[in-house]
Amino acid sequence: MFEIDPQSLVKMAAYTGGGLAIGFGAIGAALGEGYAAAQADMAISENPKMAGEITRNMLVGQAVAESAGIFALVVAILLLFFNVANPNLANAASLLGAGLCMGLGALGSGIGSGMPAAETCRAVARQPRLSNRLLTVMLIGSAVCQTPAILSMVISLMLIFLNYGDASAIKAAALLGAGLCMGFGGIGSGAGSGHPAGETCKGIARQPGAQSLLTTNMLIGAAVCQTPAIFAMVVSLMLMFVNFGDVPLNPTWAAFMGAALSTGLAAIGSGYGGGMVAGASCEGIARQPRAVGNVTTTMLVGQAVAQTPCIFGLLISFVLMFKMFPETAALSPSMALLSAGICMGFGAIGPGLGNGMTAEGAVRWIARNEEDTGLLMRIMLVGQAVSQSTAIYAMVISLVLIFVI
Amino acid sequence: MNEIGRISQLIVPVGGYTFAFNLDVIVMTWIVIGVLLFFGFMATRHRNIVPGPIQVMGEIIVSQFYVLTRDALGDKLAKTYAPLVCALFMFLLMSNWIGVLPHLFEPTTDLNTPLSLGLMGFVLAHYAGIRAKGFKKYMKAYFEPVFFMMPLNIIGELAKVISISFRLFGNIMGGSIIIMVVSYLTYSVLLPPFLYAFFGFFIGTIQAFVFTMLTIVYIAVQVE
Amino acid sequence: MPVTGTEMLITGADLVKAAAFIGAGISMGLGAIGPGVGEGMAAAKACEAIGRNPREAALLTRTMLVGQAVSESTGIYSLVISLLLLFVV
Amino acid sequence: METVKQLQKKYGSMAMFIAIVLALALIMLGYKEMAKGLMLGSIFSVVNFVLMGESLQSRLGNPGRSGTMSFFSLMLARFGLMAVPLVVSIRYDQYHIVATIAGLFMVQAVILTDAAKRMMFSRQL
Repeated sequence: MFEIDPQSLVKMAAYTGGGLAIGFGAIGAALGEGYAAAQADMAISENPKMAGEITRNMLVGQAVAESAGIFALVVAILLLFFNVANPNLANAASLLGAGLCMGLGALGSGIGSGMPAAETCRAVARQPRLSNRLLTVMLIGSAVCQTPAILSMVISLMLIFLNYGDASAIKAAALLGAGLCMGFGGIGSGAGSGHPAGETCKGIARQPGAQSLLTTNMLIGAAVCQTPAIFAMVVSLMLMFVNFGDVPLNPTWAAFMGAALSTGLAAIGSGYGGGMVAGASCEGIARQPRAVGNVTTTMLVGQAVAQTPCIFGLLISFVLMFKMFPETAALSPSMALLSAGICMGFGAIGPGLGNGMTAEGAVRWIARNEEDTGLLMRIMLVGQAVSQSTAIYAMVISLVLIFVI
Repeated sequence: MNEIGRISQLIVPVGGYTFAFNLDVIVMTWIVIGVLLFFGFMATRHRNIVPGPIQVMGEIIVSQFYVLTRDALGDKLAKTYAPLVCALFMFLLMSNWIGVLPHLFEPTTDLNTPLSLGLMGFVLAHYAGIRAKGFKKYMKAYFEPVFFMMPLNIIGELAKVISISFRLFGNIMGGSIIIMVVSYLTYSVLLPPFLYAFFGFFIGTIQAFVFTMLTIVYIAVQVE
Repeated sequence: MPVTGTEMLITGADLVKAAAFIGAGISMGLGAIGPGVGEGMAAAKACEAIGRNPREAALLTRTMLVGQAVSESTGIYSLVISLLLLFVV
Repeated sequence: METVKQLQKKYGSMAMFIAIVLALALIMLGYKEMAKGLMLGSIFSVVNFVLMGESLQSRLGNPGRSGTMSFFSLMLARFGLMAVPLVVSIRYDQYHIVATIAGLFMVQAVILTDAAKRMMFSRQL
């Protein structure tokens, strides 16, 4: 067994966390802004006369989109210069978790908030008249995309600054897990809520009269597609604050990591899928504003079903957190619990995305063919239910790993 | 937070084995059945050409599900299976809604309920398949596309039962856990009513419908 | 207080079991991604087709279900492998 | 490129104006460190906004020039620039760290307030 001086362990964790925070945060900002800039280039080549106006919109969009990156920068700098009073393993884990949480959370929001900026630039090239209105809607959209990054920042600041008063190795696992869970959970919702924002900007250029309908729908859709991020935040808060009492270290650390991975990874698919549905509904309303009632209803049903894999992830997380595991000196029981979390987490990504795609197709065609809403919604539900089955197999394997092994 | 998994059990030892009966679930199931019987009685008590409000509700549900079954199975089989499908939907709907009331909880949060309903659907679908196609043609479906795929086909069929019952269980159980946790975190102020509305009514309705539709689809696949 | 590892007793058989559990989790977890997305795509296209031509809804639904059943088979293979890893190894 | 310049002037001066007003109010109330931190953050926020505009103008409207790499390195340079006030305020106690962070988001806050105002107070948005 090796021993590390706790001071250097904490420093190591803080530096690694800071690097991860700014690294992922910058990648997200770069991807989002790069996409927006490429679209802006295309828009300028379509309509060179509007170059000034497009650059103006792009600049404002970029300024707001970059705030996720700045959050990551702030957390990274805080981590680099943070001094811990009495260093221990739990501090090290919380600092590493804080960095991961902020970096991954900013990754999704950075990608997502590039989409409204990109679509606005294209739309301004087509409809120069609407430039000011598009700018306003784009700003609202990209501000909504920042929510997962803000949630991540709240969790990571809590991880850095709060004193948990308990320096056990179990608390260390719980705090690292809290960071991981919120970080992964923010990716899907952040990137997904770019879809409704982008499609709204595109839709206003197509159908200026439907602006208020579109904006309302965008806000509802984006709020619902951020539910998985909120689920992840709930799990993070539980890992941070619930007093689990006197639990044995050996299988429990793995149970906490598994709980974090289960909800965190599961939120990626459901969050992004929900965003795709919301995007399609905004597109549909722009195409056929009179279908707004049916389109919004179908969107909400589709998003609710697309969140099912994430709810499965949450279920596994809670089982892992609150079931008492007997102490063991062997490796395999803890690996079984960790594996249960990984299995459920990854297993929910695909079905979440697939359900989102299905609902996207249904919503898009309900806007075009409103008479067959009932039929399409039925087919959508069956299709989604069948494509969820692999998530259910993953849940069964997880439950077997937890309860039978 | 310890109330997760708290179930009153009646344990009956029978010749070396012990059988555990979950009393709470049995009581809740009987409440649901009682409510449905009462509803059916009220809907059919005074049948008129000009229907009363309860009769209208009953008529809407029955006719909707008859149409759904007919679309999937055709006229002849629909007459046989539509009553069952309709009853299944109403039972699930009531089961998922009942948790909204205080001191009651959904019988579907216990895996046994959805699993038995799933098994019922499975047996029914295969029975319908054998009856519609004949035993030989039914067995032939297992050897598609090649002979040695049979074990995997059988596992695939069994996996359907798992997926249909765990879907319902996971959704309803997950919903009730989320409500419990959020109530615990916010000291039962403000948020829980909305969550009850969302998970109890909205998700509950969708999942009841999905379960019913999948049962119809499984029957339809076997009958084809 | 120096940070040390906890006492663990790891034998060869234990290590094999641990690896089998992790393998089972990864097999089902990653194996679920492909079929999930694929079936979702199939259903999305079916919705599109029914939106274009609602009269063929019954045929299209049946085709969708068959397509999904086929693309689900890889998920079932993962399930089988996971169960084998859990109970046979 | 007149409009970009105008926009930068509008938001930049508005951000600086608000920062100065807030800083004066904070000094009146006796929170000198907060005022200094807020000013420091806001200055870098505006500088970042101006630089962003410059890099965008060199990136956009010049199709064919492969500016992607330089665009990203400029972005990283801007992030590095924004790290300066944070490091300064952590190192020196005379700048309040929370106020500095708040100041770094001054331009964003002004832009979003402007958008929210337009959305609320005009019928057609």
